[in-house]
Amino acid sequence: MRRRTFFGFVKSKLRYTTVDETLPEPVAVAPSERVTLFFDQPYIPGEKLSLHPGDPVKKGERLSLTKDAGGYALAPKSGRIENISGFLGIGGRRFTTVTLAIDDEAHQTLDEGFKSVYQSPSLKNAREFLAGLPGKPNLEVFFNPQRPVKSIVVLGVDSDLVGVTNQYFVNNAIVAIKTGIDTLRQISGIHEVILVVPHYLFKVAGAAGATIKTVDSAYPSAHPELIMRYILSEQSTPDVEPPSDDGVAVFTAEAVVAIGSAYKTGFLPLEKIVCFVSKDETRRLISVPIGTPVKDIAEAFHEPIGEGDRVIFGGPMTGVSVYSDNHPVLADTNTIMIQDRRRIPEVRDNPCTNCGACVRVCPVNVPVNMLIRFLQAGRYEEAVSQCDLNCCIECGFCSYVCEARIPIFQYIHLAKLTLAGMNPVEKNNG
Amino acid sequence: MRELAKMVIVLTVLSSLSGGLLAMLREKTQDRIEQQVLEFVKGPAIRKILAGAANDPIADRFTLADGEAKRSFFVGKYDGKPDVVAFETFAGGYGGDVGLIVAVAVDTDQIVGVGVTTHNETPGVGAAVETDVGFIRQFTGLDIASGPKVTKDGGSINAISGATITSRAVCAAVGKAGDLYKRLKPEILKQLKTFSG
Amino acid sequence: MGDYLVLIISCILINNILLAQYLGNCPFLGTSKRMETAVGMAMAVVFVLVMAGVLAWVIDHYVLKAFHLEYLMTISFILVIAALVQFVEMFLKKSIPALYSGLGIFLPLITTNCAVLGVCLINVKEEYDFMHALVASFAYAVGYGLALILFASVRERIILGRVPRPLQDTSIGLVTAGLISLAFYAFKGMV
Amino acid sequence: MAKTVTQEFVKGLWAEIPPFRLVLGLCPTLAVTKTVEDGIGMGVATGFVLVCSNLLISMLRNVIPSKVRIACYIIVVATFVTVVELLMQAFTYPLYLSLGIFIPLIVVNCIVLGRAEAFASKNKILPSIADGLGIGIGYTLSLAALGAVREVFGSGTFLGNPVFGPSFQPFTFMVQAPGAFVCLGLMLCLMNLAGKK
Amino acid sequence: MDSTIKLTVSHAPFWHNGSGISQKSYNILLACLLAVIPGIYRYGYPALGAVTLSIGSAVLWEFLMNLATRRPVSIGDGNAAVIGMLLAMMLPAVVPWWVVVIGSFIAVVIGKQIYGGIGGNPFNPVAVAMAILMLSWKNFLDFNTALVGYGFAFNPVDPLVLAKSFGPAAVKDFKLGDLLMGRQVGGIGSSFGLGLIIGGIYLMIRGFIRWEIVLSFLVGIFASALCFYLYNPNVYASPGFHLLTGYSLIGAFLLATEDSSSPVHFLPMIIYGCLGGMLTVLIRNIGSHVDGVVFAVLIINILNPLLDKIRPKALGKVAHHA
Repeated sequence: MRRRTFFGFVKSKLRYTTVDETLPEPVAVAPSERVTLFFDQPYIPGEKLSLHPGDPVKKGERLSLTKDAGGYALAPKSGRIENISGFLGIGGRRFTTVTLAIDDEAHQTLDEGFKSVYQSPSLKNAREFLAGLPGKPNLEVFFNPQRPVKSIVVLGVDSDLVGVTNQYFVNNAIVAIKTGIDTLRQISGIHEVILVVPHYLFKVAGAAGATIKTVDSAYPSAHPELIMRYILSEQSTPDVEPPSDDGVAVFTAEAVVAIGSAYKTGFLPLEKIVCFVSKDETRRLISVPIGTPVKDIAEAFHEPIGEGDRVIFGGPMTGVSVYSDNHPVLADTNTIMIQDRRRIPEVRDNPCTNCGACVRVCPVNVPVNMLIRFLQAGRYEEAVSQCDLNCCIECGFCSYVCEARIPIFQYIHLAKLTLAGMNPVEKNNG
Repeated sequence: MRELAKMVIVLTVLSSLSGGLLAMLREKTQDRIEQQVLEFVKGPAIRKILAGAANDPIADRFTLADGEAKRSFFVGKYDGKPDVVAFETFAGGYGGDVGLIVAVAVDTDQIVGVGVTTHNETPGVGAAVETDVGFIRQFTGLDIASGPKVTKDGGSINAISGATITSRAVCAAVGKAGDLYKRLKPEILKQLKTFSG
Repeated sequence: MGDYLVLIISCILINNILLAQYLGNCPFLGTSKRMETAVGMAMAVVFVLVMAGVLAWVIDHYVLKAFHLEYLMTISFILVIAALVQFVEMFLKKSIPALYSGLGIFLPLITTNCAVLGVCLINVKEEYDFMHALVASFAYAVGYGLALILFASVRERIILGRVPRPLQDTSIGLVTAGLISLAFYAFKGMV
Repeated sequence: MAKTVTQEFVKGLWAEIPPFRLVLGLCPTLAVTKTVEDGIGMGVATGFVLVCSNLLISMLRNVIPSKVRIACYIIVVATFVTVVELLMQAFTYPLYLSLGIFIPLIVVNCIVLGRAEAFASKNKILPSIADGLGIGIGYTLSLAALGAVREVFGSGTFLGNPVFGPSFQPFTFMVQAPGAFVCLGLMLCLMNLAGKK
Repeated sequence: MDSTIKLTVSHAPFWHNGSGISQKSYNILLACLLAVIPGIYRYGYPALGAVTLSIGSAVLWEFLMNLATRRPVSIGDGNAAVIGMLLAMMLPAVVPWWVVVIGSFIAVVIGKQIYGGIGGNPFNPVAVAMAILMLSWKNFLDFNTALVGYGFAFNPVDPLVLAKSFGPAAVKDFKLGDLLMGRQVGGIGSSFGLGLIIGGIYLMIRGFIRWEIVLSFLVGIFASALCFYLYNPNVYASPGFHLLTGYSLIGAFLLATEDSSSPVHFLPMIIYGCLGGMLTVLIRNIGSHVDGVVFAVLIINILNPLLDKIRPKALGKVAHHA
């Protein structure tokens, strides 16, 4: 999988992992002593928060940093708040982390908030309780009056390599997906639901009671942006160019299952299905409470994380390498990879040799060979105007095949962030 | 209005001063320039062809009218007899006209030698016409009226490799020289007599 | 007809005014850093050069040669070109503003573009007749524009490269022009 | 801060030496530096025009209306160029031949018009002459240097005298058009290196 | 959230397909050997000397330029060695040593390093070097005079020279099979066609050179030669002859495909290759050079930046409405 010589006559292809390649059933990981929750809000020391160290929390409790904050997290276990601090994410995004010390398994207390409303499912209470479920369902899309939702897309595929979480649900829990889809239909009143699955799951997916679309099993065809483009271009009239993603709500299969299960049972599912890849590249499908630090998972599989190793959240192409072995599993973490420091591929700031490999693999026809020249020269505006920087969907394929080992993806990311910082207004218009 | 007048006046004065200066200079240098042109443009080729001549062919020259044009003829004296005459003809080459001096022995009508005076041929290709001794030597001894041609056109002259057009131009110039010589031969002979003795 | 074809190919490719005859280098290096300016300059040169070539031929034939004033060639040609550029500029500004906005800034540069005067002088030296002078002027101008646009496209890439500091800009531009001129040796002997 | 006449003169020799520091006048630089002799000839001719036109324009700087100044400069420069042309024809004809149309093209040499516009039109007579002389000598030196490099490597001679033994194989590329560009480009690079302190 | 250990943090993607510049270079060198070894076998020690000197001096110039420009030493990527190898392949075996050294200097320094090293050169460095050498020292690079000391079992005259000067009748004796097996005079590594073809196919399959350029270059030669041949078979040689003589094969497989100076999009690659092939035949048949490959490659190199602007529209590009 990792080193493949490509047959030069055809486009380079990377096959997605199928569920059969991993263990069929997820292994449950024992709960940790503490879990960490992420809030999408900068941490400002001294600011008055509604959470305080020492506060007790119950399992499934809805935690928000301030009273009027939109974002919240669900406590995966009951326990006590131990620490609140700030966290700097990729691209300078700032988060607040809340660490909970967990009560042991025998003394778990359950929050009753959701139980009181679950029998009358509605978008309103879904928005209030379910946004922190595994798969991180984005329920806010239903509340944007400018963009009324017309159809729902459920992704039964995993956008990055290695991850099989959503495929697992399609393959093993299609009934639960059907329940989830029905629930979504019920609460949103939208009938049009499209389930996107890989080819080999087409038959299984039929039971979901939704329109089935299949995607190719070669990377990056399951990239959400490409799926959207594929689906939408079939729907929109040809003269509407390009297809806009107005009116589409996208959910992962895992989120749909979680929503269905929540309304069916009254309990919030807070265990995340994650594909864990250890250093020797063995894959395991594991089930783990959201918020569990990666260190604990690694230890559970006797997989020590060593000095200089790389811990990757998300797939190998688009994931994020974290700088702390205490980094927790998040609601949308589908893959965790531990990469041995000796197996980290070399990356250098070489000049582009114009070999064209990137151009041949780019799924959206960006002239990467010229783009990277502009980016390396720091001429971002020209990169946008002449080399279609904004068309890039950030699949990372160009960096994967770059023979000069240029961190192209990083350059693109940096350019986009810089441009966004420079022209925030224009970005909104675009 | 004053400004406009000033502009016009300045420009006019300047132009006329310049014109006057140049006209004067032209007047003074005209003869010298003509001498120089003969000396340096045609001179080297003529001297080379008429290397054994006892006189200075540049100095011993006469001019004949050929229709509208005036043509200079240079006289070479061998053994005290002015029996070789050299003159220039032109033919279109690859980069403009190729100028050719052709020297003819009047008693045999044979070519004594040819030499290139001016050309604008490609350096390294056509320009070899100046240096390619073998090519030039092929004309020596031919009858002036024979109208030589390169082998590609069915003649006997081996072209300079890669420079057929230039070679053709040289042949054409020799051909023209033959015509000219035929036309003016009586007068040439008449003029030559004045150089004898 | 074949005669003209030979002349055109020769003027555009083989005796390219820029790469083989070294004329018009200052604006060549100056306007080739960006494609837009190169295209503008190329169009302006074609525009002016054809007119100047024709005008210079007329003056040479009916004024200078007729009155044996050949020694005033330089001065009269340059004045004609300067006046022509002025006139064209004024005319375009008034009549075709769209074209003016594209070519306007390049027109003053053309007076000192030695390619223009050079072609006029070459035409006289080669003793072309009117049609040949016209065709040659046009072909030379096209050759100039072609070289300029090709050079600009290559140069746009070089600027993005990691050229060592002392070589940057004009220096590497000249070397590249040299190599383009080298490549044009390909057409040698083709007519 | 008025500079002394000496300073005006000296700056043309190094600080503003064309065409390396003032990237102007490239065409003749490329075209006539096949040999040192041609280079020096061109430099001297340009320098002569430069000094004369600087002198005249500086004298007339208060008379010339600003609207037609470029036209006036062109007349002045063109006049001197024609003077040079005639003089060269009369006295150094071989040089005139090898410089070809680049003598009349001094008119459009950006250096000459550039100095007229940038310096002579704003300064007194003496500094203008010094400026013209300095730039002219600087230009001559540059052309001679470039000519020396090209002649020595490209033909194996210096001022026509062989510098290497008979086994030397001339690097002909240097005396051809591409070599001119490459050579000038690399010399510019060396100048940039030398100027970087 | 404090870490107990130091982790490596970098940007996605975290995998790489394992390709690298040096891997590509060494594979190209390997493929070249297929053509060079028969050359060395045929021309003996002088050929071996020229090859080693060319590679060695190219690497040395690269190293010196790295020092002079204060850049990281880049001889490890093998590109300089490839340049040296290709240059040697095109030279006649008995070329004077200083021509080799100057040639590698031109290729590495003028052709590549002054543009910022690998990837920056707008022209194929080897083609630049060969063109300059051919202009300057024609007599040393002329196969007929250079290889006069060898006793060959075949006609020891450059078939292209014969065809150019005396027409196709003069090259009747050259069977295509013989040409393919290298029974013709030529460069050290450019006359053994079979080796070049096998090596080239290997490189194409491994994806180290772009097959589009190679094929279209060969098709360009074939098609234009065929046109000439059909027009007048008594004056112009056959397409097969053009394909297998001179630098045709090395040009198609190894010169035109040089990464930095060739296009990367499909249509431009096809145009680029076809133009190169056509120019080659055009120069051979009506131009003044004996072999047009080097200059044809330079010309298409110039066109490359313009050609490469032809590309498919990027998906999702928002048309800007004023």
